[in-house]
Amino acid sequence: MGRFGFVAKRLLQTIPMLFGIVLIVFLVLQITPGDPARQIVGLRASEAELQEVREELGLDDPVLVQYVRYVGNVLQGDLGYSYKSRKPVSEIIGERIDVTLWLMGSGILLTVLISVPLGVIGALRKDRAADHVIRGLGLVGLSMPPFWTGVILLLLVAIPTGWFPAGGFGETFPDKVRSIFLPALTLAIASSPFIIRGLRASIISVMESEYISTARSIGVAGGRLVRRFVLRNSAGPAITLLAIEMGYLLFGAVVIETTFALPGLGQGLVLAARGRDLPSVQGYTLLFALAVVVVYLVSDIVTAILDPRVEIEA
Amino acid sequence: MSFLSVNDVTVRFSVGSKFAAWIKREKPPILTAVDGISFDAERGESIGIVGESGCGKSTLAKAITGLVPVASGSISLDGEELSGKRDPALRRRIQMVFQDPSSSLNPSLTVEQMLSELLRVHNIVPRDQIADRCVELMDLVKLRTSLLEARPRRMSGGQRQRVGIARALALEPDVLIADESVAALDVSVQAPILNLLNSLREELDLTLMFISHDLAVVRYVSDRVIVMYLGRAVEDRPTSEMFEDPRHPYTKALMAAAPKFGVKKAPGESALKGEPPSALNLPSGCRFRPRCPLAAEICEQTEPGLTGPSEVQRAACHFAWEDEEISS
Amino acid sequence: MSEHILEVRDLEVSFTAHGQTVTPVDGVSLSVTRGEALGIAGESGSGKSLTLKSIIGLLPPNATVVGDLRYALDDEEPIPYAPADVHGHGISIIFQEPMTALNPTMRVGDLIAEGPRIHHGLDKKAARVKAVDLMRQVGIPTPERRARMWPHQLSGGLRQRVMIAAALSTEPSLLLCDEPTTALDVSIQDQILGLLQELRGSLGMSVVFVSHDLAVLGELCDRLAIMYGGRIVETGPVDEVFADPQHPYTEALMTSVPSFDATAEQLRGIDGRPPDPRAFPPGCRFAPRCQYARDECRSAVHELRDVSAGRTTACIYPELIQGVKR
Amino acid sequence: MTEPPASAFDAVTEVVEPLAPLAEPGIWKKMPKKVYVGAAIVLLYMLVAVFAPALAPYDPLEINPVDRLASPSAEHWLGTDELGRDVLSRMIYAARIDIPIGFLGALLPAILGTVLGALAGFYGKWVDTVIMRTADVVQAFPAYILVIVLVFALGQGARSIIIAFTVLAWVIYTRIIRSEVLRVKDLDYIHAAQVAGLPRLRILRVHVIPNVINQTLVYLPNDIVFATLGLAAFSFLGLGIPPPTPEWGAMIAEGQPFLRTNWWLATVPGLVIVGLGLGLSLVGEGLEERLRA
Repeated sequence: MGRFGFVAKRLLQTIPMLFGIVLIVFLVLQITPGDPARQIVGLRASEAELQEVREELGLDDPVLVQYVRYVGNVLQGDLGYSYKSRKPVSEIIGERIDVTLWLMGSGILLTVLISVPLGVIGALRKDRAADHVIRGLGLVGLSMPPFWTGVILLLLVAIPTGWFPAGGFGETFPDKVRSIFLPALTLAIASSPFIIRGLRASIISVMESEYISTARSIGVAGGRLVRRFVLRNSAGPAITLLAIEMGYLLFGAVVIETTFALPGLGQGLVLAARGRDLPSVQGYTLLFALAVVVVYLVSDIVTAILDPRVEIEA
Repeated sequence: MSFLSVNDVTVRFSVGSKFAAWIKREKPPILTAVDGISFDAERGESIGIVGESGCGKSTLAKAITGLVPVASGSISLDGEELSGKRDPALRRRIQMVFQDPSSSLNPSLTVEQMLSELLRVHNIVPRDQIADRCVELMDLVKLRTSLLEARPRRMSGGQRQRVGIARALALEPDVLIADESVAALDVSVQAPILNLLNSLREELDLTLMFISHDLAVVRYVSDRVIVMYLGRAVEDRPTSEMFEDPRHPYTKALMAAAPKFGVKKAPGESALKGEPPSALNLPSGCRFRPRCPLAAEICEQTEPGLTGPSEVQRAACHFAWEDEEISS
Repeated sequence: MSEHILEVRDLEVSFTAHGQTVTPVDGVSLSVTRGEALGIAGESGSGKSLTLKSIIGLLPPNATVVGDLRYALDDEEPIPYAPADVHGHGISIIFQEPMTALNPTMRVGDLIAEGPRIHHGLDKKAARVKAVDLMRQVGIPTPERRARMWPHQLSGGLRQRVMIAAALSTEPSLLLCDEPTTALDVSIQDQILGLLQELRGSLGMSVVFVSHDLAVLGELCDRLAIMYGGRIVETGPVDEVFADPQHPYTEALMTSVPSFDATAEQLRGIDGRPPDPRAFPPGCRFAPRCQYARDECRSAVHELRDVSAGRTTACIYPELIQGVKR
Repeated sequence: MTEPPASAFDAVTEVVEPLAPLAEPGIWKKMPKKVYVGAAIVLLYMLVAVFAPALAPYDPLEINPVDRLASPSAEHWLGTDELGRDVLSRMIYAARIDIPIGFLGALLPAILGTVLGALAGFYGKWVDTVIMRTADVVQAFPAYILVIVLVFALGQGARSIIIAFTVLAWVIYTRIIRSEVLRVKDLDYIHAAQVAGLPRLRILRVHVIPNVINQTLVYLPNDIVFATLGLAAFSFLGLGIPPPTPEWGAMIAEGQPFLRTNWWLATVPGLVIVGLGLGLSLVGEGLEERLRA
């Protein structure tokens, strides 16, 4: 049984959650004021045209029927058509996902590059000067709105040096790297304080445990101590932390894409929300929620593999 | 009819994951923590219950106080049946003193708030006498009255344990259950608490159930001792008799294993080999058989009953009373 | 060749927090001869465990240790050492709670193999064989199978045996024991004590055993040191200390636990509580709880004086002690 | 790490440490210095919000086409914006938007989440299942995405934002309080109360809640920071407080196009947010330090 059981249980738990997510996204439609049909056909359309669209979309059916249809469509990958561009939402997402993946990927990379060394230094130099500096910076970092950090980076780095574009996403690979660097750095600055804080606490608690004393007493020291006794025990919490951070990173991406005018999913969501384009808003939201569920799932499975104590009861 | 009567009480817990069992198409494993315990106690009697971790002694205590439900069997006090959902007036009559003084008192409340809450909710004394009664309770457990204003954090382990006793006595119980009540205390402060329990029992004519892993401690406070092993009582005898002449091999082993002053440990020797089997996977016949020096064929086939020359002289071993006539 | 394998002189352990310094170990001196088992008895806050941990340098980083610690390698005279020198070379330690003392994410066989791999340069395979041998030596049944298990899959008694095997893997000549049987059931404690007694004999190890339980110490140890309030208050051979305690605290400790073989007489116990290291009383630290205390005790300077051969006490009026009736 | 890790959904409870009870004598005196420093900063912001009309030199909404994008001067300490409005006055008045919404947006979920967490932990069974599965679903939406969706559905404005924050942020309080209630519920003083036959609601009210409620208090300042940052972010995105009402996030957005010439327009409001956030974080961190049992 053991860990296979844990994975199976975790997968099964995800299913009702997915229905809950789709339900919430669907309910947004129900509580949103205004007539979707009217939005599609425009103000000047006749009552007949309006009725035609209503029937086409099934807006007169009972709510439950609409929900079942919505779930069915989602399961087939059909997220509806944008009110604005009349294109399938899934197609719009396909066009924008590239940028967001770039941003998230490089953002996570920079986050790890910044927070792992600082977290480790903070833990090993606990309550010394370096630790105080890192914690102080973390406190400031937590209070900085990410979009403002972006603005500051534009002001202090992009404008004086001219190395990085103030906005937009490049076509060629070097251009892409140049245009994603500052947004990714912004993302990393916003998310690192959490990771640093969590990693520091996790390493400290491992270093203070008695099994580290045991290891040292039998002469395990230095790199061997870290490799064989510290790392695996603090990796689990660190991975979990990174997974949780993904939720914030996704929101950070929304804000930062807007700051840097990056044509990604986040910007798409903001534009759709401003333009009251309901199917697009639903599509983006659903996708973001799915991403979180998958990331949490993967994180839970990885920590389960790392920790022999995770049996099925966990 | 005895004052406190515990009749064939069994307590079960389902353990492990229901999901795992579901996948394997099995029923979730059931752990029988207390397996058919019976004994009677008279008013003012002091019974010691002794055994190692996992023997079910604490679960038995919780079943008697109503903290865990009883799967089968019955408990009655003074002729009244005690079910799991007993009403407060009945619940009041059996009180408990807990093990860990650091977690057995609500850290938010002063001693006076703690005691007066109970006095008020149960209408033990008229409202205007609550303060006086609190002072009396403090005198009873030999604590300074000034500690009424204190919260647990400011008190020592011994003081907290006395407050725990006062809290139990506030409800004027007939039965007091002390569950490992000195185990977490420093050696030098254990004795006064034991002495206090002894004198309170006499003064208030309490029926005392003292639960401990420590035979010597049990001996000091009990008239009669029940030894438990894996959910069963294996021996139930008057204290002095049992300590002079233990009849069950487990009792003998426990007594031999306890460290004694001036006795050197022989290299590699131990009174009891191996470890207890899992309660989920008991051996056939006598459950002590795999570790028992006397184990014979009959022990594999039949589980010995708790029998003996009298109701309070019982042992669950086929060979316990070989040299005596069993009057049944 | 020196008799002593370990010498501790004027050991002080202190912690400073919020501008206040507390000294829970305050001038402890002790020595251990080859093959000897020394028992250190004391209650919570007596400093016994800190004393033990400072011998092997496993105190938390905010602790300040002052004092002269000497350890004798092979047949040499004891020489000063840094704690890292004895890690894996001569001194090992086992702890009270074997669950927290074992790495939860390391198979127990791998943990025991660490010592041989580091210090004897064994390869993975040879070290594993050695680990299984050690597990067999400490009485773990089916050691091949158990070597591949995780700590959480073992019972408390087996975990403590694993801990002992890991401690023995570096072939120590001094084994420190920090209440290793306190968390165990009586019958398992009995087994572990028997095992330690056996290993002492077969390996010729010296042992320092810390416990709150005098009877446990009596089963294993040759000599006793009684600690109270961060100081040693009495030392002597076990039997002599039990028969004729020379410090009122020792006597009180013995009379406050119910005994097994004597008929029930009223236990005496000790009034008050063990002192708080943040506010030790002046003079003899036991004086406020001592039934024999006189005015001079409250200003007495702490000093261990010889009573007879091999026996010392810090009490200035040992002749007042009535003795233990046992 | 002595226990196996919880699922990422429940990971917040791993860092929850027991705190001193609410009624611990003297605990509210002698706070660490950072609490006083932080509280002073927060108080200053509150005073500015309360006395905004007296402090602001101009009407924050008054448009002055002649004096657009003026640099800082004796008349306009922080210059004027695109529409010639006095930036200092707008910053001062923005405190009347950001501070109440930030506080309410954290306080309401704190109350809701604490109650739900206490119920879930104390009563268990189906109550726990319903509350915690709902929490899982809410948590599956990345941070403030759900807020965007709710504001989309409910319409822009302060009311929608506060409702949206409440719908979103109760989860974390519920998880923290539930895990603490579960811990406390298994302590002997609760068993003692049960053995004494005290009514269940009384046990919850007198013996459980006062010993766990400080968790909410310690987390609250951090959550106010999140709520304030969130509000600023939505306004920055044009989904929060609609113009022309002055709001710090919106002011950053309005100033961004003029970064090359009037850099202070976009940077100074951010500094103001950082200042408030720092003050609150100091209070939170200091409180936790003091209360950690």
